Amino acid sequence: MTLMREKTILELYEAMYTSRYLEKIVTQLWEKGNIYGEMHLGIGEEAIIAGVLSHLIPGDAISTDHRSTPPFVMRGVDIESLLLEFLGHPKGLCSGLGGHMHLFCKELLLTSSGIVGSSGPSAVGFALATKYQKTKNIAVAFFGEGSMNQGMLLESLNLASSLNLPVLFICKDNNWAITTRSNEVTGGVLLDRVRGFGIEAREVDGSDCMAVWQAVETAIPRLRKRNPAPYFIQASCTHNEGHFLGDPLLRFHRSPKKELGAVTGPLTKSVLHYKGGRLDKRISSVSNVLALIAKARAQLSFSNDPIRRLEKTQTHLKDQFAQIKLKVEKKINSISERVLNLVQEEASL
Amino acid sequence: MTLMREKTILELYEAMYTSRYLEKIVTQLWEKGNIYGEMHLGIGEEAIIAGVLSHLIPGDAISTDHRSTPPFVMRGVDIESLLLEFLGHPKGLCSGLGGHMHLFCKELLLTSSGIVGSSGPSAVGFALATKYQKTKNIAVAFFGEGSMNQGMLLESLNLASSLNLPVLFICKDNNWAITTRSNEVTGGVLLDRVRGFGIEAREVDGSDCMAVWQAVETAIPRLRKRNPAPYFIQASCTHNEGHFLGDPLLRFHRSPKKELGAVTGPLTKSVLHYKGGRLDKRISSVSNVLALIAKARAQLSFSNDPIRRLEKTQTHLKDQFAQIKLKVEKKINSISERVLNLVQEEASL
Amino acid sequence: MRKMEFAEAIESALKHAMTNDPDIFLMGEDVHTLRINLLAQFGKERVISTSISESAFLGAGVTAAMAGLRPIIEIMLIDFIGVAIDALLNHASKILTFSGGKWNVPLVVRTSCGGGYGDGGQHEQSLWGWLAHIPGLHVVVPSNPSDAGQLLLSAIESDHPVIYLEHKLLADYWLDYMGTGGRENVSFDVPEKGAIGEVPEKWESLPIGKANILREGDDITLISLGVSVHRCLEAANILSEDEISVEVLDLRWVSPLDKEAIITSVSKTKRVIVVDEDYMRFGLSGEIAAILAEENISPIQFGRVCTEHTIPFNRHLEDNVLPNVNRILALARKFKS
Amino acid sequence: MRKMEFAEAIESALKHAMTNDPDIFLMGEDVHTLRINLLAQFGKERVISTSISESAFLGAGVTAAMAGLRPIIEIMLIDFIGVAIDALLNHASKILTFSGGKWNVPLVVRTSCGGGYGDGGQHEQSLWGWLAHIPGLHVVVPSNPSDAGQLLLSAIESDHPVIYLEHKLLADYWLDYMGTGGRENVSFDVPEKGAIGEVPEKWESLPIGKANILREGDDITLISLGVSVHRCLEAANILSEDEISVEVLDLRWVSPLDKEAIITSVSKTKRVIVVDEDYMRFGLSGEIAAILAEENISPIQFGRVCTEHTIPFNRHLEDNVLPNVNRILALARKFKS
Ligand SMILES: Cc1ncc(C[n+]2csc(CCOP(=O)(O)OP(=O)(O)O)c2C)c(N)n1
Ligand SMILES: Cc1ncc(C[n+]2csc(CCOP(=O)(O)OP(=O)(O)O)c2C)c(N)n1
Ligand SMILES: [Mg+2]
Ligand SMILES: [Mg+2]
Repeated sequence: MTLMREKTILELYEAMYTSRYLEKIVTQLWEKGNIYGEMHLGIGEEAIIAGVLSHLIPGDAISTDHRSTPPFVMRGVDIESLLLEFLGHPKGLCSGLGGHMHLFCKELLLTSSGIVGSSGPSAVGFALATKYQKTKNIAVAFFGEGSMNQGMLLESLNLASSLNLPVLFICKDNNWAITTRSNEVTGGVLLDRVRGFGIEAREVDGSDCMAVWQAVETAIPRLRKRNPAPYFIQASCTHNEGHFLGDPLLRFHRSPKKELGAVTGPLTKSVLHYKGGRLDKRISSVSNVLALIAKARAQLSFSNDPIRRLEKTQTHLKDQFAQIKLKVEKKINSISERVLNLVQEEASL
Repeated sequence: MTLMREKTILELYEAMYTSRYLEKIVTQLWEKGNIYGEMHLGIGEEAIIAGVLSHLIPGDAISTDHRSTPPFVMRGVDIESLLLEFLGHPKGLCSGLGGHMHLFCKELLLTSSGIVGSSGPSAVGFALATKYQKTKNIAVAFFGEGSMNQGMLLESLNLASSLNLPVLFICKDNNWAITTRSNEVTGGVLLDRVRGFGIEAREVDGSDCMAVWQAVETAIPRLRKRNPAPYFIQASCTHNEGHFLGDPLLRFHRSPKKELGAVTGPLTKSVLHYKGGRLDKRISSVSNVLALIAKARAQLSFSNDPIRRLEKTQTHLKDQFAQIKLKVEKKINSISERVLNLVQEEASL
Repeated sequence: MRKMEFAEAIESALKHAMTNDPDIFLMGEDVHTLRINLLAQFGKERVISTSISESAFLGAGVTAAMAGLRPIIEIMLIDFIGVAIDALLNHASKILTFSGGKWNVPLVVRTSCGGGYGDGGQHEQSLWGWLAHIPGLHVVVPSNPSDAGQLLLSAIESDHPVIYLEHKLLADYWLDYMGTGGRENVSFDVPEKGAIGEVPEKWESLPIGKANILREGDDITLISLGVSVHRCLEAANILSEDEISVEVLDLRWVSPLDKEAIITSVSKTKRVIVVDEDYMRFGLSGEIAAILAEENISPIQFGRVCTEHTIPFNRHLEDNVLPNVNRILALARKFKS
Repeated sequence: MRKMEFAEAIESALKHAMTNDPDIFLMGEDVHTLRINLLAQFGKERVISTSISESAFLGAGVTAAMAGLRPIIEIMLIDFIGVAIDALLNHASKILTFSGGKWNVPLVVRTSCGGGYGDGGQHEQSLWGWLAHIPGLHVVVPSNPSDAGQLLLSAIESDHPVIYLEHKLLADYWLDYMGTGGRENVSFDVPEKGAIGEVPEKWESLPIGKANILREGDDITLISLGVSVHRCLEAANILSEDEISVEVLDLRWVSPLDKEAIITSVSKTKRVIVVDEDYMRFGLSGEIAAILAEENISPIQFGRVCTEHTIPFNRHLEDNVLPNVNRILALARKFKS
């Protein structure tokens, strides 16, 4: 096991905190109604992204799923252009045409997609290109455990394995796919499945950025060699905001009274107002759902929040962490102010 | 291990021989130009089909791939209506509209498809219906090993596993997908992959109908119970006729002189006539192909022809086998004569 | 008459159908949440949640239908059909022919469609004309609660595969999920008459392939479906102030298409604008032009207000890429000037 | 000028392109056999055989193109695109827009299409109009050796995703594989001018979106593409004996469609028949009708000879479901009677 340098730990911390703080700003913008549509956050999975990206070099490619903000920020995409994109602004990363689910950055070879499983083929294509061009570059695919039942992702495991491509598959396992517990709809053991495709695979605690970093450190040599092989990491994580901002199950969980009577929240409304059906059955089903919500939409805690966890285990870096926090917040605050001013100015024209 | 009764062995023999003899007639019809399009035979895989179908009861469903003749015949589809269908006749099983790649029989719940991998979802749907209807019926999916890299088939493994459906997946492994050696494009070990989906899986020598029968005998109780589970069998086999009748590689292999100069056989023609490219490279590539053909398109032999193999191991049944042969040949000959007469009569009208 | 919201009407009709026919079941991702009421009433044997495996469970729906059941397979958004369309293209639509007319596939695919809430180009497509290109598929798009309930019954009763598309601006729970997320500071142009309305006391199916004249007029026919019919009605109101009399035809069914209704209306008005949220080229709007041309009905003017490009994320651009009232007005006025 | 067969011309042009541009590579099932000459010349780094995993390798082609390469992804038959079309529908066609116009996808999908040799409904589709419905995709269908080579170069040079469809009746190796299988006692209606013909001494690309007038005439325009243009030419010959003067337009490109050529020709002849092997409804033939109607060109007569149903196996029925000379003649004569 390689010993991690302090510098690396601080870099991981900064990367995670930058993403976290930016997504908090994004949450505010979304809550204020400045961002439209679905907004899927990566809060809770920062350790995975940081731990992986820390090993990347220029020319490596990343294919993400619908939780694209953390990888884009950590890979160095200009934060202002990202925020502007979320607001649909012509000066945004994608001229406001892509939005948060369809972020693309050609210079840094970053893609995202709202189609579950598509980061698999996407990373395979990038890896094929690096092998074709005889570089030492690799491609990373980020996806959730729910995507592991999507055909194109399974196919891409075989393609990467049989063509010996340098794809690093990163499965971010929060055991949820929208409102479905993935283990209830998934047969067998994911790692076995992956090994059945001839791909080396391991598990890691995805809330521990140092553990992720170490796991990727082991994987990298297999990827960056003349005859590369793909590698698969299953990293556990917890999402704080349900599936996306405004997740109805979470809303109901957080303020049942408000949502109960509200015109919004048709899901909970219909559960409670629906006429017909045996009442006992109905009630038991509703309370099942509530139980599910309560158990499921767990909050980030000291043990599963990657940032607080690093703070807790690396107490000797306390002061540096605090400095980083200040620096990051200052930077992002000023960017977000600038962005909001710009948008307001334009709106008043 | 259940001991097989003599009666069962004779039934397996009759089923296999019926299919074999019918496909020989089909070959003649195809060679005479009476059958259009691609014609994929199941010659060489009869032991697998017979061994599986021997365990089926009324109401069980079968989803096949492009090699649908053996399962359809052995399941009891009227041979005359099958032959008429191959000829595109209005009185055929599917009124001449389906043809050999799109055979359907509603009464017996038999489907086929020319789309690789689609027998997976197809069998899952049938199994879902039997579970829904609370019968003890099961559904069988037949497919080749090449199909194991097709997303929808992989997805259907998960669906059958996670929904606990009585699907018997039968992978007929001849290690070829048209002109591709499947092991060169398949990562890992198929059985491991399948087990990674939480499905019990085993291998069997698919040229030994008794071994197949035994394997299915073990699987059946897991399938036909209140809370069923899917089961997967990988059965080896050898095809005699390449991918389909008229397989160009095989044609070249069998009569290189004829095919070399012929206007037909553009593949081999272009290999040899192509101008440009370094000659040595070209020649080495061509001879690679030839080697590939020679090795690959193996003939059925005593050891891998399921029918000859059964004859060899069960010498005490020699006389009964001979009687069966006579009976089958007589029956099919008379049907095929009737069919040909009908077709000729109609043509002369 | 009772009043219902769009999604409520669908659920009410579906409940009615499921009560009467034990062969109907639902299958798809997250249906334990999306159809929680039906789950509560009918149990998980009939409301089956799946993994994210569209090609497998849609393919399974095809044979479940062939085995005698009446499956309703949910594809969350029609955009996602890309991973599973083989089941429709090469199986559901063709098996009746392949079997020599002997084996039907009474499958319903229920799916949400449409844009106007800022979700971008992979989540807001309509694709009904694309689906209808495949011979053997029926495609239906309700525009109001009453039709939504009744047409769902038509789809279920049909012995053919039917794609039933539910527009996200009309179905409150979809809009809440994907658009508002419980916020009170965002709003979308939800057509009221589409989102809520009277429904029959007792659910019954509507005839397959029958369009509906929503407004009669003499000068221009607007042919449309789904949310866009409400844009048409709004435009018609405005145009009536300019003394332009507009007829609005709600197709309801993309396939089978109500040729007769189209021909009758355009023969009268001689001017036609197809307002179609699906992509413009090689789709529904062209098919309508072809039907008219084949029948030798040459409208004095023919125009299209459709989605011409990939739907952009920016809300303003999005609203202009999708058919809107202003685009209809502009074209209609040009026609009558 | 040199003479070549259709498939030979494609291979010759491809060899030319691959020699000049090291970024071009091929990937697909069985390409080590199908493209054995190119494999011999360029090695297996550039001719990559895959497992039967269309959605993965087509999706991979999209990003390989984005990484700066010029992938040619082979989908054996266009019918099989059903399992992989997400890569085209939601990715290849949309990424240029999503990226704000900053990231191109110079992907070529090479695939075979078309019927007329008895392979049935899952193997003989054309689907070009279906593909062209998706904004952002280009679709090209050559009808003879010279076009086949040149248009392949156009597809490769394009910075946009292009689907290149090669008709199985024209490409001898496909017909041998799927139809004749080396038999001398079966034959198909292979149009000679499509299967073999003169090609330029030096391969050069043709302009994108330009149609080609194959025959000039005054009374009726036949708009077509692929194998069907040869049916049109044959019909035109026969009709000339009846003193009906027929113009034949080979579209070459379904998308972008050559509006100008269509308009010019129909403005002259005033009668038009679209002869399209793809499905009739909601496709190319309708789009042509819409273009004419939008431009206020009202042909005296408009007709369609297309594939209306699932293609049946029976050869006789198949020949009548696909566009054929008799169907064209019947409609043309009706038009001029
Ligand atoms: C092909 C497809 N099917 C369904 C969806 C709807 N969908 C969006 S995210 C999601 C769940 C994904 O779960 P997972 O991969 O575990 O990621 P997570 O959201 O948990 O991070 C689903 C079903 C989709 N976008 N694409
Ligand atoms: C989706 C799809 N891709 C490709 C093909 C072309 N194809 C037909 S059979 C075949 C090989 C199948 O191999 P396998 O499953 O091993 O069956 P075998 O022919 O060896 O019995 C291929 C690639 C197809 N029919 N469908
Ligand atoms: Mg998840
Ligand atoms: Mg095989």
